Amino acid sequence: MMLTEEEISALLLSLKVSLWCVAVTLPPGVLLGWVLARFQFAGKAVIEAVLHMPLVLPPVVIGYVLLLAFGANGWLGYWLAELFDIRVAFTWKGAAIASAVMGFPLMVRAVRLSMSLVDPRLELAASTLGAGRLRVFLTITLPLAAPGILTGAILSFARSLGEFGATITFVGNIEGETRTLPLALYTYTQTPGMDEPAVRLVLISLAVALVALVASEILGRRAESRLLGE
Amino acid sequence: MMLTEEEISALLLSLKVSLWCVAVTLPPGVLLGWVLARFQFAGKAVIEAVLHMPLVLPPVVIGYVLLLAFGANGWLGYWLAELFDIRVAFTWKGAAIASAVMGFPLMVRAVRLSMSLVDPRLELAASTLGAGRLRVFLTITLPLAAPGILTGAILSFARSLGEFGATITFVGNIEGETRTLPLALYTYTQTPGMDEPAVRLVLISLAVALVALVASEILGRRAESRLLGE
Amino acid sequence: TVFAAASLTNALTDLGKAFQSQSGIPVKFSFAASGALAKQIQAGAPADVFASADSKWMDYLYDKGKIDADTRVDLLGNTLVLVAPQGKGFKVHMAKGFDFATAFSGKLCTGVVDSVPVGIYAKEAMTKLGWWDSIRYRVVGTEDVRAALNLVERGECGAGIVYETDAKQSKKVEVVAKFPADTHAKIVYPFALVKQSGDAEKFLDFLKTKQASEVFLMYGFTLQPR
Amino acid sequence: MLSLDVDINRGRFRLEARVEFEEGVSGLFGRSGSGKSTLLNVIAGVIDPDRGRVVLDGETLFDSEKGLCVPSHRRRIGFVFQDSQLFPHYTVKGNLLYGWKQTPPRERRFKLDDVVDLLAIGHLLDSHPRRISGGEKQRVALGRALLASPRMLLLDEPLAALDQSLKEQILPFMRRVRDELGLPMVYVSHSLPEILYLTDQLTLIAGGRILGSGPLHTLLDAEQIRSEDRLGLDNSLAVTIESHDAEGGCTFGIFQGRRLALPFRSALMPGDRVYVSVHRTEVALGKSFVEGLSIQNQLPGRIVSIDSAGDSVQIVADVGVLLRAEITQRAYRDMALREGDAVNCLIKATSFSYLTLDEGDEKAARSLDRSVIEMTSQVH
Amino acid sequence: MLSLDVDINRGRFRLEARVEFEEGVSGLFGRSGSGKSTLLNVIAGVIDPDRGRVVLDGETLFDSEKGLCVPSHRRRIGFVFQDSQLFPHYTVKGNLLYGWKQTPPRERRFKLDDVVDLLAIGHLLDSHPRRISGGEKQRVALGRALLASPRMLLLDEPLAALDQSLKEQILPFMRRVRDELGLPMVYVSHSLPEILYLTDQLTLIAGGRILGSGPLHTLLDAEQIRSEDRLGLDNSLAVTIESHDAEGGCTFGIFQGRRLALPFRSALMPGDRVYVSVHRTEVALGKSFVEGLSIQNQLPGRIVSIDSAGDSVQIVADVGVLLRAEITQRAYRDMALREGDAVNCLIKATSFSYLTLDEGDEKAARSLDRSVIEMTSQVH
Ligand SMILES: Nc1ncnc2c1ncn2[C@@H]1O[C@H](COP(=O)(O)OP(=O)(O)OP(=O)(O)O)[C@@H](O)[C@H]1O
Ligand SMILES: Nc1ncnc2c1ncn2[C@@H]1O[C@H](COP(=O)(O)OP(=O)(O)OP(=O)(O)O)[C@@H](O)[C@H]1O
Ligand SMILES: [Mg+2]
Ligand SMILES: [Mg+2]
Repeated sequence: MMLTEEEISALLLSLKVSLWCVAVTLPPGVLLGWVLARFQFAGKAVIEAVLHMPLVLPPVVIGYVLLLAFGANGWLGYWLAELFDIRVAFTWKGAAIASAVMGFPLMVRAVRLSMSLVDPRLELAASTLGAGRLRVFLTITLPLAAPGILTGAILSFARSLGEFGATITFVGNIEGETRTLPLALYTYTQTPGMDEPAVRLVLISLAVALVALVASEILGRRAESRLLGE
Repeated sequence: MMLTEEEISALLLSLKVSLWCVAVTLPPGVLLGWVLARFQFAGKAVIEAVLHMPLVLPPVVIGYVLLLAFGANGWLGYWLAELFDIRVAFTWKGAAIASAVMGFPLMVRAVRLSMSLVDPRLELAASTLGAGRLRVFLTITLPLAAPGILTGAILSFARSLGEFGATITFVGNIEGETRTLPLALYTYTQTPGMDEPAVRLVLISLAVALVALVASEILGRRAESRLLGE
Repeated sequence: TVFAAASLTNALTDLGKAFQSQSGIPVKFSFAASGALAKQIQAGAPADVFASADSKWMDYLYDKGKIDADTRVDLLGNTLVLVAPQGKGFKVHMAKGFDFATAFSGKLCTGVVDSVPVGIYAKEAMTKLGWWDSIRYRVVGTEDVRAALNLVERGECGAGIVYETDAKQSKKVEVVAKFPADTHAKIVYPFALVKQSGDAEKFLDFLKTKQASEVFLMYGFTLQPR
Repeated sequence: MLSLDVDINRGRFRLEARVEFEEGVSGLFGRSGSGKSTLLNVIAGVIDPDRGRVVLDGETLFDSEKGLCVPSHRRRIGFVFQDSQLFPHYTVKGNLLYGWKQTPPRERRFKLDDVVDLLAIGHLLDSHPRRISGGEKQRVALGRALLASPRMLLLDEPLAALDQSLKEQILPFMRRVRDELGLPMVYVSHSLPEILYLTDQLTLIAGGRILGSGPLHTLLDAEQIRSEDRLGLDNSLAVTIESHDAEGGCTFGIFQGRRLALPFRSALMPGDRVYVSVHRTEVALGKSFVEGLSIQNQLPGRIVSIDSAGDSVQIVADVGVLLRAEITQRAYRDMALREGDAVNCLIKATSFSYLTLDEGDEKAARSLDRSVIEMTSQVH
Repeated sequence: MLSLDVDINRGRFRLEARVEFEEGVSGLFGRSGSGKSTLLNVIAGVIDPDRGRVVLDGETLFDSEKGLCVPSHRRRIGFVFQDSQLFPHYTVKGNLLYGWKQTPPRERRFKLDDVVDLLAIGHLLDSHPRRISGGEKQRVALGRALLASPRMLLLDEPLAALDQSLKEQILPFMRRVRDELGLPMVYVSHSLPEILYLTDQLTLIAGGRILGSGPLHTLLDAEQIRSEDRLGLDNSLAVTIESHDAEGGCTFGIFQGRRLALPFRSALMPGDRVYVSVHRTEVALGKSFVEGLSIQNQLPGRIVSIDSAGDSVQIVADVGVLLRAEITQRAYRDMALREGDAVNCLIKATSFSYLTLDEGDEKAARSLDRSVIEMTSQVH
């Protein structure tokens, strides 16, 4: 199956966006997952609610909210543009942000789940061996939560591959810039008789997902075997 | 804040759909999560890929696929209608199916994650006490994976609350039948000057999510405290 | 059940209520993108009336034999306009050779130019006017007209191409110019019965009444001469 | 009763076990890492061997050739894991009752209350397994296995984390279980006295191989067992019970035609053959028979070897068997002992420990326990 | 050195501990569930008490009034957990080196190779902690704590899962650590001999309260300690070392003006005051002084009480202190002993165990170990 130029461009863009999305959400996702797993504090419910917003609200609404925040007139957008000269609206960066926001709750929940299952006594054991908080986190908590982090990453990656609503609302469908696989796919589905190229795009998406899944499976089995021995 | 009749209808519908969605996906989700966590077999990657399809492909595509399968001419739809006289297309049942499909990968991954972290030695211990496979699963594996099942349920619930693309494509946007909160929200956004009711719907969604999250948090803390002791 | 393009939401909702109170026949609507609706009908949806935002999806169903061709009627029309954020209007000359690309700064918002009707019309018009190549990579495709309009309202885009109906409803945009009718295919909203049913036919007839026309006009649609 | 012939590879470690466990209690004894837990795991069906057969009471539980493997839950073999493996989502009571609930009522052989009392865990019933002490965990694990009323019990160092008085409470109970229910057990412990309290049937394991199996004395006599793998027991005598002197607190036995005063054990019947052992430091030497001593046994013999290494002198005297005595250099010098000299070996009746233990009344069991615990001295 | 005054509530259980641990090794002894592990947790900073103070070497580690709490990683207190708590995602080697890597090189006091050799875990270095045996885990946990070069070591039943020969290998090493590095330790064990091998400073705990603390003999004399909470030790004598008889394998001590032959211990200096104990079953009685025996010590005294309960007779003789002897009913009858009678208490030199142990050479330590292990018999 030869890919057309358009398909290649959408594929590459999707990959770029998805990988960035995972890369960008990983650190804060892990941190927040840890905080939510380990601490009880006032206002936790509010954080939770905000965190789950991208799931609970339709993607278009999230895209709109992003637009309000990151648009040229949005305070975050203004601030980014002023300070770093980064423009996210209508660029692939914006698409990455949209994906990141949509995938974030998945990432956090997965991380949180596995962090909450890490035995705190192992962390205490590490601290009696002289490891400070950060070191305990990096050498004990994090590796023990690896399966969850991996799950979070793959969920966020997959979600990002399929992200449509927030992306199109936030950054639109600009050829070569923000037309990711789902956006390209959308175009086809909205045109009568374009079923064949649509199916091709579906297959491409699935192929990407398959590769990612197999990779994560291998990593995951390695992580698990580290935990359980061989 | 008084709710209008329309809002109440959308809210109730959304709740019905979401709760059904969780109820329907829970058993197969738990089962599949367990299978994926515990067994290695040929074709696992294929199952994984299919499982993640709803994440990887844009919701509209999934909705379309569902339409093809469950529509009056679809084989599944035909079969359901013939055998059980159940019609899902363009009914709230269809909306529940759409949500269920979209939330399924989240459910399965969460369950799988926590199942893979259940210590198999405890299962073995149970079996030396005379518990058969099923009993071990029900009394050991399942309760120990409770945090993951809960996470899966809440993710699937939240995803269902926000499901838009697959639903509108599969079952349309029919007031009182399939117009869930996100679809009602969409309807408003299609109407100029309806920002205020749209915001009200957003708030309603968030309120529902908050209640669900707080409930899950309480359940989750109880589950965790059962595992870790108080 | 009436399957109607999302852009008809408010007009049809009002008319549905009016019809229901007059005839006592309940009307249900399903508003979504025309394409989605067409595919649903194709898949056997329980639709009685289909109101599409363009001819293409009506043709699609016609080809598949899913509509009652005799009842098809282009009930409404619309006009394509160029808008800009309120107070950010610019001069434009609707003619070949006009350097459209430098006339405004920022992006141009419209529906996705390959699929969303408004985008298709916009692309056609700009191509006719010879503007397309220079503007192509500044075009932001949106899911529907409302999203495009919204972007212009918020000043994210320097300009937008939308329907007049929508532009009229917004106080935050100003219409810079109307595209001449000859720059693009006629913008029509074809209606048709999906299957024969007395009640549906009555509703379709009701939409053709003067009372209905007034409502359509109020929401900014133009009436297609019949 | 239970016969094993299994091979299993676990990474570096290879278990090749061919052994028969007889009815009753079998002790499994070996160094750390020798494969004791692995062997129990195989018996319980928790891990499957790579090759071989496991047959319990004529029922084949595992047979690699026939591709047969009875799953562990149908083996009804109770297992007290070394690391207790309590279920964290049940309370202590829930753990105790886990197997109990799955046992048909008529097959239940223990009552919750009894087991709880015995193990002194009544105050813990509602506690969470993560919130109890190490020794408490071990007790709950033992109770849980018992309450499942298994047809066989595998005990992997079940009392290692317990204090002496708890051991003294639980061991006699285990003996009652052995006798009254006839429950076969395989008992792993690093404490030989603990094992010997329950049985003299021992299996020695080292490096994944069975060195020997059988009554203690056959192991002691077995030549192929290297001394480092020996139990460190010396001076064990085969004695035939002659009579009792209940008031005198003595049981008399005949050893090589000579009468020995032994600790009183009413359960022994005249004619019974038992093994008694005495530690070498508790053997004193006299030049000739001495009157007016509380020491009841004076065994005449002849010195066969003298090894004066270090502070103490190891003297082996032939009194029918070879008896080892350890005395100080000074005593050795004072007495001017020489190989071939005639000596009297002085042994207090209470210095003897029975290796073959039989049921006695509670009181006897207690004091027996004492004598068993004394035997620690002979293990090293 | 380490002073604690803490209260902590853990559900049903309440620990109220006020205790000072002196320099060197302190033994912590108490029944299962008495609060030993909890106390160690408080010292290590793994759990915080509800109230109180913990002061180590003048440094306040915890003070509820001042709101002060030094986090555990800055206390540098090594902790060998009862359930080892190995990191499952590191190999054995990774576990061993975890603390080591975080120790500045100049502060490191152990070498990996040495510790690995000592603990005989060389073949396990690349193994996964879940795939090693129970005793192997315990050894790795001990090694890990040592390699972190702590300034104090808390040991929670560190040798419970080990066989005798490993104990005999590790205990002398722990003693070297104590002496050469002067590393203070709190040592929990249910085996008193194990503790006494390292120290005679004991702390008794029961039901979350400290019953007493100090050298063993002060605990033995303390009247407020109920007998069930006593260590079960009897017959301990305070002896002043007089001289050595190296060839004779004896050390002589003066007890109440009388010369006693004791096991040889070269490290003891004339003038040292030590405690020796002898188990009551190893005390024989004679009517008068007997010649020609390998038994070196004959202490004349007078019978103060006779208790003939069961098979054996407990006789207490006053030889300066009260000495308990256990003899059979028969011996008792034969000798016709009566309260007030004069008796000679016969005790082999090798029957004495030192309660206060000092460093000796490796060999001595070994044999000491033996004598220490013998003491198990005195604990119950
Ligand atoms: N799950 C496992 N996988 C691979 N090797 C293992 C596993 N468990 C234990 N071993 C190795 O097998 C050998 C025997 O282990 P086993 O647990 O049977 O010893 P053990 O006799 O019970 O020792 P201990 O007295 O210390 O408990 C050890 O060398 C150990 O390292
Ligand atoms: N995490 C905990 N939360 C609440 N109570 C606990 C916890 N851990 C232990 N306990 C209880 O506190 C008491 C003391 O426990 P601790 O572990 O200190 O005993 P221990 O002296 O170490 O006993 P062992 O010799 O059995 O290890 C026990 O009754 C136990 O049930
Ligand atoms: Mg073991
Ligand atoms: Mg403890």
